[in-house]
This record gives sequence, structure tokens and C-alpha cells, in this order.
Amino acid sequence: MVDMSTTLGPVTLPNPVMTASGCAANGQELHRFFPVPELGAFVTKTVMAAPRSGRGTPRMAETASGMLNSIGLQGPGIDAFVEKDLAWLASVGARVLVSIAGTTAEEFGDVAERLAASPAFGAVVGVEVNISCPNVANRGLVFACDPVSSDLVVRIVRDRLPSTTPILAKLTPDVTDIVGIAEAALLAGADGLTMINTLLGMVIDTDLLRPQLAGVTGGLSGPAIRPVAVRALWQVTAAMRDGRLPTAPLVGVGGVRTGRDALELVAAGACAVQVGTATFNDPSRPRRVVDELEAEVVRHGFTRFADVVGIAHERMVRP
Amino acid sequence: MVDMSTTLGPVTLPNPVMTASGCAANGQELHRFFPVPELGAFVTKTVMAAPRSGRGTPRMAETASGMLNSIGLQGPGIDAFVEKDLAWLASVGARVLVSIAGTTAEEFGDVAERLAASPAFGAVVGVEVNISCPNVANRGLVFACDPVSSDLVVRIVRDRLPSTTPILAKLTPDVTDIVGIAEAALLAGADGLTMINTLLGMVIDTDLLRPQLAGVTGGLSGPAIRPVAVRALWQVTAAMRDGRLPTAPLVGVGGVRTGRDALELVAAGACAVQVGTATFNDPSRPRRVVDELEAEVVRHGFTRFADVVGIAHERMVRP
Amino acid sequence: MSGVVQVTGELIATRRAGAYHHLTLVAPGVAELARPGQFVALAVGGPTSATLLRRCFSIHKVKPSGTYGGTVDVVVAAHGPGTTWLTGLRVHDPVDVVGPLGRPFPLPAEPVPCVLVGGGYGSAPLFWLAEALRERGCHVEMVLGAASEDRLFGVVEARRGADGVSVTTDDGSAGRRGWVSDVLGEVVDRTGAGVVYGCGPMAMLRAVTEIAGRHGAVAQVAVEESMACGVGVCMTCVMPVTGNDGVTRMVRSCVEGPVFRGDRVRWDSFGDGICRVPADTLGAPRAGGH
Amino acid sequence: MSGVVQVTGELIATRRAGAYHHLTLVAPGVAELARPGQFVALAVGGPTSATLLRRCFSIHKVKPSGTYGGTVDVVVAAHGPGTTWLTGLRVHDPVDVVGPLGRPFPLPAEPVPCVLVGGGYGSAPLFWLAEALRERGCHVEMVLGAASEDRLFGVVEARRGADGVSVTTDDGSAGRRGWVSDVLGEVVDRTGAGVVYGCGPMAMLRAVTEIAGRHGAVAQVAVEESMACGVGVCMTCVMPVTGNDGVTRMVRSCVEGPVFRGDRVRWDSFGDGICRVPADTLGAPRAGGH
Ligand SMILES: Cc1cc2nc3c(=O)[nH]c(=O)nc-3n(C[C@H](O)[C@H](O)[C@H](O)COP(=O)(O)OP(=O)(O)OC[C@H]3O[C@@H](n4cnc5c(N)ncnc54)[C@H](O)[C@@H]3O)c2cc1C
Ligand SMILES: Cc1cc2nc3c(=O)[nH]c(=O)nc-3n(C[C@H](O)[C@H](O)[C@H](O)COP(=O)(O)OP(=O)(O)OC[C@H]3O[C@@H](n4cnc5c(N)ncnc54)[C@H](O)[C@@H]3O)c2cc1C
Ligand SMILES: Cc1cc2nc3c(=O)[nH]c(=O)nc-3n(C[C@H](O)[C@H](O)[C@H](O)COP(=O)(O)O)c2cc1C
Ligand SMILES: Cc1cc2nc3c(=O)[nH]c(=O)nc-3n(C[C@H](O)[C@H](O)[C@H](O)COP(=O)(O)O)c2cc1C
Ligand code: FES
Ligand code: FES
Repeated sequence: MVDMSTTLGPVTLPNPVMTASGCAANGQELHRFFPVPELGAFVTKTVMAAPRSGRGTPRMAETASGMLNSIGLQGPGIDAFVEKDLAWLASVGARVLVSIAGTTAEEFGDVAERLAASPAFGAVVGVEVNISCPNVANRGLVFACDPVSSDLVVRIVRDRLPSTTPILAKLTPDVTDIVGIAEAALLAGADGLTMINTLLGMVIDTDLLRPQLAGVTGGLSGPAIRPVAVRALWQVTAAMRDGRLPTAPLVGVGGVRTGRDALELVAAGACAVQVGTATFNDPSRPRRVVDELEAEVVRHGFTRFADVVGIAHERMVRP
Repeated sequence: MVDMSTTLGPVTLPNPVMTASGCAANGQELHRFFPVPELGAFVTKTVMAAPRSGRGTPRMAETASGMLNSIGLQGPGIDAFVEKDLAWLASVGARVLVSIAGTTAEEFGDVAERLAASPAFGAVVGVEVNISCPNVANRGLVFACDPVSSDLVVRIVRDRLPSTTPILAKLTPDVTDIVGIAEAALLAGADGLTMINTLLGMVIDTDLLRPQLAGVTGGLSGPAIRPVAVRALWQVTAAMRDGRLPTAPLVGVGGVRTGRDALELVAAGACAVQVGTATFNDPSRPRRVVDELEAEVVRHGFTRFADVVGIAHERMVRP
Repeated sequence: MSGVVQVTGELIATRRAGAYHHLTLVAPGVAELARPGQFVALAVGGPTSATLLRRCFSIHKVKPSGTYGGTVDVVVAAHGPGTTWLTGLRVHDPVDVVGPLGRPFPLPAEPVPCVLVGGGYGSAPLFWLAEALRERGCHVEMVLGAASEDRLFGVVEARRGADGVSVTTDDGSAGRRGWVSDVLGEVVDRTGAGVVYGCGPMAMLRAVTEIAGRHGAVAQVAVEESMACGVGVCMTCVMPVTGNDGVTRMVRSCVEGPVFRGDRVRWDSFGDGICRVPADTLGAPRAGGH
Repeated sequence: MSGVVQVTGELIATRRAGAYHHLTLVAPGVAELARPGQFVALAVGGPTSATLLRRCFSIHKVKPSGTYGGTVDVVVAAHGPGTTWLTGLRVHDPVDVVGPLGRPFPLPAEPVPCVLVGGGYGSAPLFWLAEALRERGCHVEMVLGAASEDRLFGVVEARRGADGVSVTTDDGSAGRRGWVSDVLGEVVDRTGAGVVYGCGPMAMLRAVTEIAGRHGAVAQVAVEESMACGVGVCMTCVMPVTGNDGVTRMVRSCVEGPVFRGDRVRWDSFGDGICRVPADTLGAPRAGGH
């Protein structure tokens, strides 16, 4: 028997596998394929203060071993979300990691506050702060591209949530120095980090000779980007092990399709793993990764998942 | 008949297809598969001042629709390069774009100087300055991650080469603001830019639970990263069209395998295209892309390749 | 949301049908749940595939059981890498199937006359629908159109299964030269149709909706938006549709469609090959906003 | 560099051989150029493949012409996605072939006795080599080793084509229990071999080199380094080898190998599953340097 549990600050999850925000809607759709409470946690689509229609279409383009999306954070707004989606997730017994965003730091705080005040808040095991979204106050520059904006958002959210609710800042890889952004988020009070969001990419329609997405650029995801996710987790974990950063749990995301893929992120430093785009290929993927990852832990002769977290830092051979 | 010629500053090339530095060695190997002078230009493996052994092995890992490499800029050094490799390329009539690097700005200048002084310099149609390599004077931070270092290197190289030799600065996508780096390179005297170098990535060997590359991290290349290359070219071209950047030729590289892939980069703004990792899949790819790209130009009813460069900016529909 | 299964199916027959390929897959469990208008999402490319996203196909017909277990038929036009891969499969090759997906065509409570309009492979799901309608006593006529004869699908089947068939081709290579919209009004009037069902390209569905409206019929159209997941989790397949409450929302065509009442679709937002978000949509971007 | 072709081949036979798959490909042009010790690089995964890099395999044998044009045989161990794909191919499937690649085994000018040592599928290229050596009048013995009987390749063929055969398995399931290195010295001494040819895992080649050296023979070993291109353009397949001038360089095993004189390979740099750059290598990183 393997102990697959993992902890995110004050919270313990029965296993380390989650959905990725925006890749699983809010639970009911995947519940037709497997019971969503069997995941370590269910991560909801990023929700903002008001309802949002998102962008026009086409919103996606397939790419080599990946895809681009440009959804534009479509969602029902926090009030409808807590009333319908969160209530449903609570009713089936899911552990929920709620992804929130805003176009201003104040909007982040507002969403967090309304979430904390909601009747179904008991199902919430944490809040993922999607700072990889554009900041209207800063020429639309993504919050997570700038340590000062990242700091501000995380502080406000931390302030509006009970201290027993862990908050994870979700980082974009599109920065020169991800360790610097990680530092800003952790010093501002984030309990952990989720890495990585999509990479900014673009596809040209070679028949129409124009951008394929109505929104021109989009986020690149899928197995294609897994090496970037592993690298980001590695760099931040290395900085923690060196004492350059405070130690904190990392949630890995980016290109995970199988238990082996998940193991890559775990060995690099992630104590939990999200399955995103692979869900579109196979709606049962997140659930299957739970079993596959456990089988990998067994194959390597461990009895506790926690012992595998970051193990590649110890097994590295110095050249 | 289509006019496939393209210009890089003062130089005109018969067609816009090139090899990518480090993906074609220095010509003799591919010459067994097609005559290398049939390419618009042949881009050589980055050469530094002295011979370099490069790193230990494993130096590569296959990834989804791509690969990681960590060669460590292995090469013969500039003197042996000009004497053997450049002389051979000149002897077969190839147009050569020489890729150079250094671990200090002065080393870049030194390499440029020795190149300009070499007997085979007549075959050189331009110099690609690989600033996506680590700067020993700045904690090993890659030159192209910092506008000040980029500026310094480009200035020195510009200074040591005849003004009739175009120089292209090769940029890394691993930055928060690629337009800022592009600006630094152009203002320092680069005649054009090559985009993009590899993305920093990593693979964990899931049997050994340690980094698969002896060098730990490596550069991610191949079709997986094409959307990032297209986006980078788009952003820099858009800045040029908006007047935020001086107008200059862009050479596109990243994930090109077919004429259609090349067309994507061209429509985004590239006036020439390099074929890198795809050469490992099919050593004739660079040559085939010449014909395939021409066929694409014809299919779209153009008679001049130059008319397709950046066309997606004009055909974009505003949402 | 109704029942759905995910199963590793097996290709048991593949044959050309004009410009298309007609595939029969053993996919136990799908047939039992499926209704006309629903679709299946097929994984493509095999274990080393660089094409991750599923491809969606209207269910042409199902057989709940048989020698091999339940089967599902689809009609595939080879187009990009995924459909090319599917049409290149050989008998006994495995195909991962998710389905049935989406909302089926609603059937009228009364035996009203119906017209079924198919453009190109869009006719694929209509024969099965015709059967269901005729079982309920509806008079069923079909209008099939395509660019050219080889792109018509199922004319023979239509003649067998419908009470009347009109055919149009853009180039006149079969039936009447022109578009389905050129003949549809006349058929609706002649039959006194209460419902017009349509499946095909967006421009055709828009025309079908307008003609049905002008001639006093309700249009039920099965749309085809680019889909990444097919199961409702990615939000890529949305389009602006007006609800019972009069509010326009960007709704997922994979779970709330693919069949919509034609007059609910905001056709005005489609143009230049993109779909813009109408300004009155719930949560639409505001000037200076997102 | 010698002649090479790139051709879309066709699989015309595939069969199991113990733990391996023995594939015969029609690949016109390759056979005419090939010599024992060279290899081919095969593209894997088909048109939608996410696995871009070619896989390299020693040429087991060639037939310059036949009913179908020249053929090439390879012996494949299914391991990762590429080899699994290759072993799952069916007759008539296309396979893109580049070859022959690399330097062949050098043949002795005089008819000296030779010992050929193969580990696992490493024996695949040796039978063809044995033939060439015996044509030159060499006495040829073979030593074949593997983890277990199913991982031995070509024992029957060896008995037919060599003047003597020794077999070892780690688990004793066939031949003598142990390693090829346990018997090699004795065979070299008994035959008075001048050359020992080896192909198999690196650890075995190192042992073969040492034993050959101790027993007065020259070792010629075909190495197996991870290769991205196989044609000399990527610099991933390098290893430290000492040249005639006594200088160690990181040389490409795909074009300057895969066959090296064993005593030229810097075995001391291999360890912990990686190969470090020896400090005395030309252009080796200096402390504080690159
Ligand atoms: C509900 C529904 C029913 C359909 N029924 C049929 C049918 O019966 N027969 C048939 O031939 N085709 C049908 N299509 C269209 C079919 O799904 C696309 O032609 C196919 O996905 C294109 O795949 P590709 O690999 O050829 O093209 P690519 O352009 O490579 O596809 C890339 C990506 O875009 C998506 N995509 C591209 N075009 C479409 C499209 N038109 N609709 C949805 N997704 C798209 C693909 O799913 C894939 O994810 C249907 C589509 C939908 C949504
Ligand atoms: C000169 C030479 C001759 C060979 N001869 C044979 C043979 O006769 N029979 C046989 O079964 N195998 C042979 N191999 C090994 C064979 O190339 C690898 O087992 C195969 O490439 C692994 O592919 P994969 O998809 O199974 O594994 P993966 O691990 O998915 O391969 C990933 C990448 O690494 C490379 N790679 C991984 N392992 C090796 C390796 N051992 N050698 C070279 N590249 C590797 C692959 O080419 C690919 O690019 C030979 C290798 C070389 C270099
Ligand atoms: C269609 C789609 C929608 C997404 N929406 C969100 C979102 O709302 N919030 C968020 O934080 N990340 C979002 N992401 C990013 C994913 O959560 C994840 O970080 C990224 O896709 C990388 O993981 P993957 O490769 O497993 O998909 C979205 C990704 C996709 C593909
Ligand atoms: C094995 C390998 C070696 C490379 N070496 C160099 C190099 O020496 N100098 C350089 O500027 N870029 C080098 N690159 C980067 C390529 O030139 C190119 O920018 C990158 O691979 C993206 O293009 P691709 O996807 O077509 O390969 C190398 C890439 C690979 C895969
Ligand atoms: S296709 Fe994913 S939500 Fe409809
Ligand atoms: S495998 Fe590319 S140089 Fe040898």
C-alpha cells in the first residue's frame, strides 16, 4: 500500500492529481466519465467578479503535440459560480481548488471575499490565483510578468481569505526570471505556486494567410510544453533547496498526459500535478493519472508519494 | 515564374530558405543529400574563438514533437573553421551565414575580426550573432536576456566587420519582452534579427529519476515550439509596422518542417526562414522547403515572394 | 447531460462514398444511447500522435447489437491530418470513441410534415432522423445539396427513406444547378412543413433558418464549430445563441448543441470567417474592458 | 564520407526472433553501398508522428537486388515509442530509410583469425561480417551473450556461418552461465586471434577491449550512443576518442564511428550512466569556464 497523500500547507489531499483550470469546466461534464471526488482536488475554471462572454471564435488551433487557446476567461462570474458550480461540487463531495482572477488587484480581492463568504466554501481546499492574466492598470501587461503586480495581487487575496485556506499563485513561463516572480508571490503570502500557465503563441492560417485565432495570439499548452514546465519547477525547487527562496509546495502543470509525465514534474519538485489539455484527448485522463502515478511510485519501490517529490535533485549526477 | 529572392540589408539571396545554426553542421554532411548552394544561405554551427569540446552526454532527449539539446557549443574554433569549413563552403559556391558567439563581448569581436580577415570571407553573406549564449561576466546570464549586454555585443561585432556584411542578432524567446531586446539589438547596429533560438527546457528520466541530459537543462526545438516563433515574429513585426521599432529584416526559425510551416513564419513577418530540427527527421528537408515554399507562393497567386512577407498583418480581421 | 461512454472501438468496414469515406466502427455502448443529431469524438493518430485533439463526426447510423456488438457509422471527408488518418485506417485498426455527444434533433410531438436539408456530408445524420420522423407518422422530404455530385452523400438512401427528395449541386453535375436554398421555400410550401431540419455549412444553415422562418416553419439546425474536446470542458466551440429569457450567451455547441433552433442563433455575428461576440451578449467585452 | 541514400522503403517481412523483431525492408540503393558495421536510420510514427527523431539500427544483412529491388534487414528490440511502432508495422507499410551510415568494420589485410563478440541484438551485424572475413580466408569464431536465451540473436545462424561458437547467458538459460567476457580470453588465446570485433552494450565493449588488449588482439567495437540525426549534423552522439595524434576529441559516433578501435575510446569517462568530458580533451571546459 502506498501513501499517495500530499499536503498543500494546512491541507492534506488523498492523492496529488488535479484537473487544470480551464481544462475541466466546473466538474459536471467530467463526472460523466469518472467521479470527480476521486481526484486529489478539482480545479475550477478561472472565475472573475462579473459574468464574461469570453472572446469570439475561432478560439483554438491545434499545434504539434499541443494547442493554442484564446478563451478570454469566459465564465459566469463569482456569484453564479458559488451558487451553482461550487454548490454542485460540494454536493458530490469534491475537494475544490478555486481559480480566481481579476483585471485589477482589487477585483481579485473582491472575488476572494465573495468566495469566502459563500455557503459552499467548506468544499474549498484552496484558492489558485491566476496572475497570468492581463492587468488593465499596467497596459494590459500580465500580472505575473511583473514582480510588483504579482506581490500586490497576492497580498490582497491573502488578506481576504481565512488563513486556513492555502493560496497558490499560478505563474506564467513567459518571463526572463521565473524565480524572481516566484519570490515575489511567496513573500507576499502565497502558500504555494502553480506552474506553469500556457506560453504565449500564435498560429497563422496558411490558407487565409492571417492569424487563425480571432484573438490573434493564444496560450500554448499540451505535451509540447512539458519540458518548459519541468524546467520551471526544477529552477524554483533548486532555488528553494539552495535557500534562495522560502520552501513552499509547488503544483506542477504543463503537458501531463500519463503517470510517467506526472512523475517527471514530481521528480523535478511538484507535490501535486494537474492534467490539462490531455483531458481533451481523453476525458478520463485525470482519473487515470491517479492510478498510473501510483503505479510509478510502486515501480520505483517507494511507499510514500512524498518521498518522490523533488527526488531528481538528489539523484542528479554532477558532470 | 516566381521571384523567390529576398534581401537581408545589402545582400540579395536567390531564395529565402536556410539551414539553422547547429542543425546542419558545416555543410559537408548535408551535401551528400543535396547541393548546399541550392539553399538561399547555409548557416554554420556557432563558432567561438577557441576549439570547444562541448558537454558530456547524454546531450539530447526526444520530447513531444521536439527535442532538447545540450551540445555546449562544441566547435573547432574560428581559425580551424575558416581554414577548413568556410573554405569548403566557398569551394562549392555556398552563400554562408556564419554564426558566431563568445562568452564575453570581446570574444564576439575577436571572432568577427578573425572571420573578416580570412581568405574565404568572400563566401560570407552575413554574420549571425548568437547572443542566446551565457555571458560569463554576468553570472552566466544569457546575453539576449538583457538589453544592455545585447547592445554591447552587437556594437563590438558591427565595429569589427565591413559595413557591407549584414549582421543578424539571434534572439532567445525566454524573455518577458522580446520587443525590448529586439530594439536594443537594432539600435546597436544589427541589420536584422533571427528569431527564435531554443526555449530552455528539461526532461527527467523517469527510470533513473534524474535529469536526462548530462547538462541538466537544454534547448527545446522542433515543431512543438513553432507557435512561439510565430508569435515572436508577429510581435516584433507589429512593433516595426507601428513605428515602435526601426524596420529591419527578420529571419524566422523554430519548428519549420514544411513549406506551409515556413509560410506561417513568412506571413508573420520573416523574410527568410531556417530549417533546424526537422533536418534530423529528414536530411533533405531544407532543400525540400525551398520547393514547397515556392509552391505555396504560387498557390496563393503571388509572383514575388517579397509580397507575402508579413501579409498576415494586412489580412488580419479586427474582431 | 445524457449518457456517454468512452470505448476503444474497432474499425470493421471502410469504403469510399463519392468524395467521402464511410466508416463502420464497433463501439459497444454508444449505439444504445445515441439519438439522431448526436455525434462521436474520435481520437486520431495512434500512440505516437502529435494530433491530440479529437475529431467530431455526426452519427450516420447505429446498430445496437450485431455479430460484433453495437456499431456506429460515420461519414468522413478527408481534409486535414486527423481526417486523413481516419480515412487511411484499415479494417481491425483500433479507434478510441467517445459518444454519443451533444443534444439530438428534437422530434415534433405531432406528426407534422418535415423537410430535412443536408449540405455535403451534412446529410449523414439525416437518414436516421428521417426514419425516426416517419415512425412518428411525419411526412418527410429531403433536400440534398453539394458543390458537385461526388460531394453529395446518400441520394440513393434518401430516395429509399424519404417521401420526396430534391437534389442541387453548385455545378449542376447532379440534380438542379444551384443551392438548396433555391428549392427549399418551394418544398416547405408544398409540404406545409412545420419543421425544417438542417445540417451542413454555417452559411447554408443561416439560409435554411431564414427560409424556414419566411415560410412559417421552425428551423432546427446542427452546427459545426471547431471543437477541441467535444465534451463540454474547453469552451472553444461556443457561439452566440439567444435563450428563452431573451439573453444572448456564448454557449458551447458541443453540449448545448450541436442542434439549435435556427432563430436563436445570432447569425449576424458570423462574418469574415470569424464569429464576433455581439455587444448585447451577457458579459460581452466593453470598450476599454477585457 | 561515403555514399548514402534516402528512400521510402517498404516493409516486406516482419517476424519475431526471440525477444526481437526481424524486419526486412525494400530500400533500393542501400544494399549496393552498405558494408558490415554500418547502420540505417529509420523515421518512425508516420505522418502524424510526435516522435521526430530517427531510430538507428545496425544492418543485419542486405540483398542488393531481388524480386522487389534491394533489401535491408534489421533486428529491432521493442523498447520505447519508436521501436514499438516499428515492431508493430505490417507488411507493405512504408518506412523512410536513410543509409548506409557510419564507418564499417575494417577488414584485416591478412587472413588472421578473428573473434566476433555480440551482446543481445548486438550480434545482428556480425554474421554478415563473418561472411566477409571468411571470404578473405580468416578463421572466424563467435561469442554470443545475452541476459537470457530469448535475448540471444542468431545462434543457429552463427553455428552455420562461423568456425566456432560460444554462448553465454546471465541466467544460464542457454550456453554457459556468465558473461561473454568470461570466455573471450580463452577463445582469443585458442584461436590466436588478431582482431576481436564487438557489438553490444558499452560495458561489454569496454570489457572486450580490455580482454583483447590483454590477449594481444586489436579490438574493433561498434558503439551505441544516443543519436538524434545519424548523419553527422547534430553533435549529440559524441564520445571521447583519442586520435592518431594522441589528442582526445569529442567525436561523432555516427560519422566517425560507430566502429572505433577499442583502445582509442576513453572508457574511463563513462560512468553513472553519463559520459563526462575528460579534462585533457581538446577544448574541454576549464574550471570557471564554459
Ligand atoms: C458536431 C460536428 C459534426 C461533424 N460531423 C462531420 C461529419 O459527419 N463528417 C465530416 O467529415 N466532418 C464532420 N465534422 C467536421 C470534422 O469534425 C472536421 O472536419 C474535422 O475535425 C477536421 O479534422 P482534420 O484533422 O481534418 O482538420 P484539422 O484542421 O487538422 O483539425 C484541427 C482541429 O480543429 C478541429 N476542427 C477543424 N475543423 C473542424 C470542424 N469543421 N468542426 C469541428 N472541429 C474542427 C479538429 O477537431 C481539430 O481539433 C463535424 C464537426 C462537428 C463539430
Ligand atoms: C549505431 C547504432 C546501431 C543500433 N542498432 C540497433 C539494432 O540493431 N537493434 C536495436 O534494437 N537497436 C539498435 N540500436 C539502438 C536503437 O537505435 C534504440 O534502441 C532506439 O533508437 C530507441 O528508440 P525508442 O523509440 O525505442 O526509444 P526512445 O528512448 O524513445 O528514443 C528516444 C530517442 O533517443 C534515441 N535513442 C534512445 N536509445 C538509443 C540508443 N540506444 N542508441 C541510439 N539512439 C538511441 C532514439 O534514436 C530517439 O531519438 C542501435 C543504435 C545505434 C546508435
Ligand atoms: C482551453 C484552455 C483553457 C484554459 N483556461 C485557463 C484558465 O481559465 N485559468 C488558468 O489558470 N489556466 C487556464 N489554462 C491553462 C491550464 O490550466 C494549464 O496551465 C496549461 O494548459 C498547461 O497545462 P496542460 O499542458 O496540461 O494543458 C487553460 C488551458 C486551456 C488549454
Ligand atoms: C542540436 C541543436 C544544436 C543547436 N546549436 C545551435 C547553435 O550552435 N547556435 C545557434 O544559434 N542555435 C543553435 N540551435 C538552435 C537552432 O538554430 C534553432 O534556433 C532552434 O533549434 C529552433 O529551430 P528548429 O525548431 O527548426 O530547430 C541548435 C539547435 C539544435 C536542435
Ligand atoms: S468542444 Fe470543448 S467545450 Fe465544446
Ligand atoms: S547523431 Fe547527429 S551528429 Fe551523430
